[in-house]
Amino acid sequence: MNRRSFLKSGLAASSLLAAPSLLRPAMAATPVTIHGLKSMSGAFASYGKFAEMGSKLAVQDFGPVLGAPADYVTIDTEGNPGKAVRKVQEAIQQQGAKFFQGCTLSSTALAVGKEVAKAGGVFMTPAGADEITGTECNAATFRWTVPTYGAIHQTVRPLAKALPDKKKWYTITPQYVFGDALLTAAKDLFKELGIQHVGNSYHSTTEQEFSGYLTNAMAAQPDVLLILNFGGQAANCLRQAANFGLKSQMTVLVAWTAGLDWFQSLGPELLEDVYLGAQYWHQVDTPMNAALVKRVKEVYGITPNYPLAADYISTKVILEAIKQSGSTDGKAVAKAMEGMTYDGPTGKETIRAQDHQVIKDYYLLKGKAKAQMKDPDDYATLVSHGQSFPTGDAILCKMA
Amino acid sequence: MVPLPKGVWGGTTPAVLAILALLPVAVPSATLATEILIFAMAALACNLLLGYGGLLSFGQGLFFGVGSYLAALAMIHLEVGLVAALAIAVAAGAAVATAVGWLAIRRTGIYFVMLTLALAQMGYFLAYTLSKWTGGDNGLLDVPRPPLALFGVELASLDGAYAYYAFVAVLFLAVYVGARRVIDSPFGSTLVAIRENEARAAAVGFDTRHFKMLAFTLSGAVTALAGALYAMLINYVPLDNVAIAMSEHIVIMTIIGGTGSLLGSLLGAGTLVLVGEVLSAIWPRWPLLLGVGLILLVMFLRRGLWGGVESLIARYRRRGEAAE
Amino acid sequence: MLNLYLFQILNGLGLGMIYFLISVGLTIIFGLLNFVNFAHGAFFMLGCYLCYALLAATGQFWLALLAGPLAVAALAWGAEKLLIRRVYHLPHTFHILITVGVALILQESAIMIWGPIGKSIPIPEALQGVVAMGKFAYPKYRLFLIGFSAVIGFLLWLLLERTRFGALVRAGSESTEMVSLLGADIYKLFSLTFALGVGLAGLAGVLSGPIRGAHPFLGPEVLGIAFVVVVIGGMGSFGGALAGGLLIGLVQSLMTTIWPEGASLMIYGAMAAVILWRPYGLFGRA
Amino acid sequence: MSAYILETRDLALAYGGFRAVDGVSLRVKAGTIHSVIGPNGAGKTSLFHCLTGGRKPTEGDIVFDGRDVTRRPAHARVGIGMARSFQVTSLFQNLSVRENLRLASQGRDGDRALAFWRPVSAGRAHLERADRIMERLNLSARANAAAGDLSHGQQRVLEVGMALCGEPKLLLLDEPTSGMGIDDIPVMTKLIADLGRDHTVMLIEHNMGIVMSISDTVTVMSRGKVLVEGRPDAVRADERVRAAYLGEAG
Repeated sequence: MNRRSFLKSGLAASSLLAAPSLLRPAMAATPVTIHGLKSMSGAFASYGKFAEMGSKLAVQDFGPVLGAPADYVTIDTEGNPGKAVRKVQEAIQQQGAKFFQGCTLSSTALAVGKEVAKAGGVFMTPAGADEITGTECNAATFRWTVPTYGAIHQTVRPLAKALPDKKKWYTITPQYVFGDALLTAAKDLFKELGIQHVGNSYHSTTEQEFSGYLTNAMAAQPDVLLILNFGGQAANCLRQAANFGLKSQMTVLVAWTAGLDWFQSLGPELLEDVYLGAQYWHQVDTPMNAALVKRVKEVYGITPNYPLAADYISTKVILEAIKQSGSTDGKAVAKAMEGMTYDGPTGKETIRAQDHQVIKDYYLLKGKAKAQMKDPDDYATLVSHGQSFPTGDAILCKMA
Repeated sequence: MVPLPKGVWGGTTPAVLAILALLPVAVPSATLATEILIFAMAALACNLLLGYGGLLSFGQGLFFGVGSYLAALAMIHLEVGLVAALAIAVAAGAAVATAVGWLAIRRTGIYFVMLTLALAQMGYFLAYTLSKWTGGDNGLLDVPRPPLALFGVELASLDGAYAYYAFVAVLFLAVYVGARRVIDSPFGSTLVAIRENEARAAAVGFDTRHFKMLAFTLSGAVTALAGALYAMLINYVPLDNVAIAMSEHIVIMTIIGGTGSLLGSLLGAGTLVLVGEVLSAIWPRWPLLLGVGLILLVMFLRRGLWGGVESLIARYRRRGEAAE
Repeated sequence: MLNLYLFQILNGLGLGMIYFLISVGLTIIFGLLNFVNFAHGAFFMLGCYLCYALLAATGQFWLALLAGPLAVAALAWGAEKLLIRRVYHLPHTFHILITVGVALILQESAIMIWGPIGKSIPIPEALQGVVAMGKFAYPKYRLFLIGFSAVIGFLLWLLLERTRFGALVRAGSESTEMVSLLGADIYKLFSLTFALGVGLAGLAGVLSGPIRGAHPFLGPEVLGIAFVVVVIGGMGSFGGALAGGLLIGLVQSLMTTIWPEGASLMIYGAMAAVILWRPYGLFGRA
Repeated sequence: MSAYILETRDLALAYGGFRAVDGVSLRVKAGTIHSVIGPNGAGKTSLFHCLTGGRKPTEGDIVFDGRDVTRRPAHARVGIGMARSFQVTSLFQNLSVRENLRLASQGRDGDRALAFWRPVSAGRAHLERADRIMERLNLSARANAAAGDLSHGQQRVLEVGMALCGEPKLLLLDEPTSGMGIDDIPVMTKLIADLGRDHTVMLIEHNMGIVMSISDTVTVMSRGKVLVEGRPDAVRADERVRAAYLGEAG
């Protein structure tokens, strides 16, 4: 092999190696590090930004854990489950990471939960899929947000009670696992409350055009339009429902909204008189929530929204459990979290030991007219709140 | 200087050996190094079509996803071992790729590209609706990483990150050497001829459809292998594997590395994965820098990274000769 | 039940006009410059945001409707001069690479300027409300959209088929040397064509703002639909963009009643079938 | 085996109403040089497309070496001994002269070349044939030059070489001298004459001078039909031919 080809191979090898060697993490990990999984870039960047604020603030305010201030590291999931799982594996292998918090997407949360369980760590997520504390539950994974069962029971039931004459309901459902779960829970409740389910429209996960589905809804002439999709799809669905004048013909309920930042992206004109299910609302009068709102205003100058509050409290709970268990052993910390009751943004919150689901309130809000808004974030009034969770053998989680 | 044999083991293969050996040391984690090799394998397969066959296919994500799903389903439902799962994935990938190829090569130019894009998107929505099997948009969980075993005899557990890297590295080397052989084979030389001038290739006796289809079959097989290895790496099959973004990701890697050079595919995959890794830790808006990088590449480095390296060598040698 | 289908057809036509507007710019650039623009969706997204920003600043939708597309066209004109001009002669792979780069820059810049959360864009007062049709109601804004797109379509048809500029541009797509021999500055022609095509994407963005709102990741979505419409209609064919848009709008709208889950599968199935059955789309030429 | 290697029976090729080839029955004797000449638009090229499989004739059939090849696709004709060159040079521009010829001889294998597991060097026969033909065309000096870098004359010679590499029974040459300089034409003419000794050659030309000196049989076509066929000197003297060329004949 003559000089030329050796040169070619030598140079090529070094060119690939030179760039990344600066990657090696410089300082050794302090005893307690919370790894925050946030979608900073990619399609869910809006969520990641506030989630990171919540986690950082929680670590900053918590003070020392096991004798030293806790450390916080952000892992950018880029809204891509594959990348997120690989980065979690890396953190576990390279830094011996044990404590993870975050994940916007259910798919990411489910996969990351498996990895953390394998490493005997602790992972708390705000992701919505039932399976996280249902069929796919595991010893390491905890979940703050109320699953689909609660989201339906704490919105459909109070609304049906408030509007007893509204018997005909039409549903618009995203055709993915999360949407099916919401629809199943809704159908069961319809039977119980004697509501007539006059029709349902399934739509695909990438759909952004709802005029066809809304037309079907108009044909069925329901009293209530129940929208079961989420995020950007729910925004377009509501926006187009308003354009088609459906709001004047029927009551509109969006069972699962992403809360304040979602309201901000829509504006009061669209939200007026629309019933909105929410995991967190900054106007709820609980001691911890008031403190959180003040603190967030102080540090970030904004009102806390769902991603911020969810990741704040989840991070705080993990740190609290580490402190109570006095060790960084994942099993011990998980044990300390099971059954833990604490003051959360929605009031008294308890982590159910059986499936690691946080038992907390879920809210039904109603959009306010622009004129009635007392401040720029006063988008809705609280209609009702309560706790609904599958119990007994309805709990699908069989903890390994 | 020990004269290494010519043929597949000469030329750039020593450089690949060097990279395979040094990669896990240079890059922060073995998992990241494994991901680079997996995507390099996919880029190699894409390069066979694009660099040598002149066929820009947007179906690579579909083959990658098929490999992931089939290997995972085989291990979960049929409880097959590692080798069998990889074989099933490769066969499935080859079959799907042949079907896509059979349809797509009826058109040329931009219509060929759009046809591969349309067929890949159909694959995506199929995977998405068959959620009973594929887990829909939640993805397929609990994908095992069985130990390496032959005829029931367990040779090595691949659970360790470095063990798995070694396994993937060996497979990558096999694929790389295999690709070198394919490029230098009668088939490879004919594929290049078809890219150069399809009418003349037909006139001298080649049924160009058969050659293009075989290129798809081989590319699909290798891409599916990469997909299967990726599923075992992260023990999970995200729906994104079959999304159009994956096809675009693989095509960009191949072009960045330099089409028409196998080592270029390794450079392209390594660079894109590493750049994403390094920048995403620094700045959430890092894709903007990636965009700028792509533009600069098209403007100043048209033969890709490998082209750049080669011209560096040429300049280095010329300066060397001038000095002598 | 019958008027449900009739109404779905009307809704499908409305949707079709929006898809026509979204894709006509893409097909013009491909047809006349043989250039594949993967940043088309990103310029649409930019149009949405400019609509939001201009409305927030001036409250005048009509101003936004004029200034928005012009701003996008100007930006495109600059990008053409600086970047695109150098790659026309290169194979499609480089067209894709450079425009994906531009799309990424536009997307991330939008996030930096307007933040990652989407924005809602109010419908102008004059066009608010609905037109009642039996038990159905159709938004006035969408009726306006159908009319406006038809007018734009007609003006474009006039520009391309009946003016000297149009003739030169169409001739240019046949053979650039010929046109340059005729003394026309072919490069100025290309810049104008590129700016026109991308400006149309901006216009479609401004018009779709009140329906879709503005958010940074609109680009890839819209690009997907635009490619489907353009390929079905026939790459480079003006009439094809119209026919393709209407066909996809109708398929999507009717499918929501017949087989909702299958809508997307059907659309891409139709795309593959048309490519295989009609080599150059419904109206395309070699 | 009949003395005629190629026969066409009432061959016709119509583009809509226009019949470019209008009922041509032609026979090419094995081992001879058979030229087809005629003014532009006489249908020579259309006939050539039918013979090479570039176009499917609308009527009639073509028999080669006792086999009906009317519908046979272009790539399948090399295997049975029909090889062609292009009127407009069409080579593998960026590949070397040697690789061009090696590929041409490998083309004879057809689908057997799909072998992706064997190295190219294993196909020793193709390389030797390429070198031999390169020698015969005295292009060996430019073996490693890219085909695109050759002079126009050399590229035309390489075109013929590509056809030769298919070890054909019948060489179909489409205006081999087109675009050639004055001093190159004798080289090509001598080459074709030399090939005629051990191959059957069918030549499409509109340059009368070349054809007359080396052809055994000449067929003159006009308006898609065979006007005259016979020995070169008989054809040259024929009134109808001069008229067809001068365009007076109705």
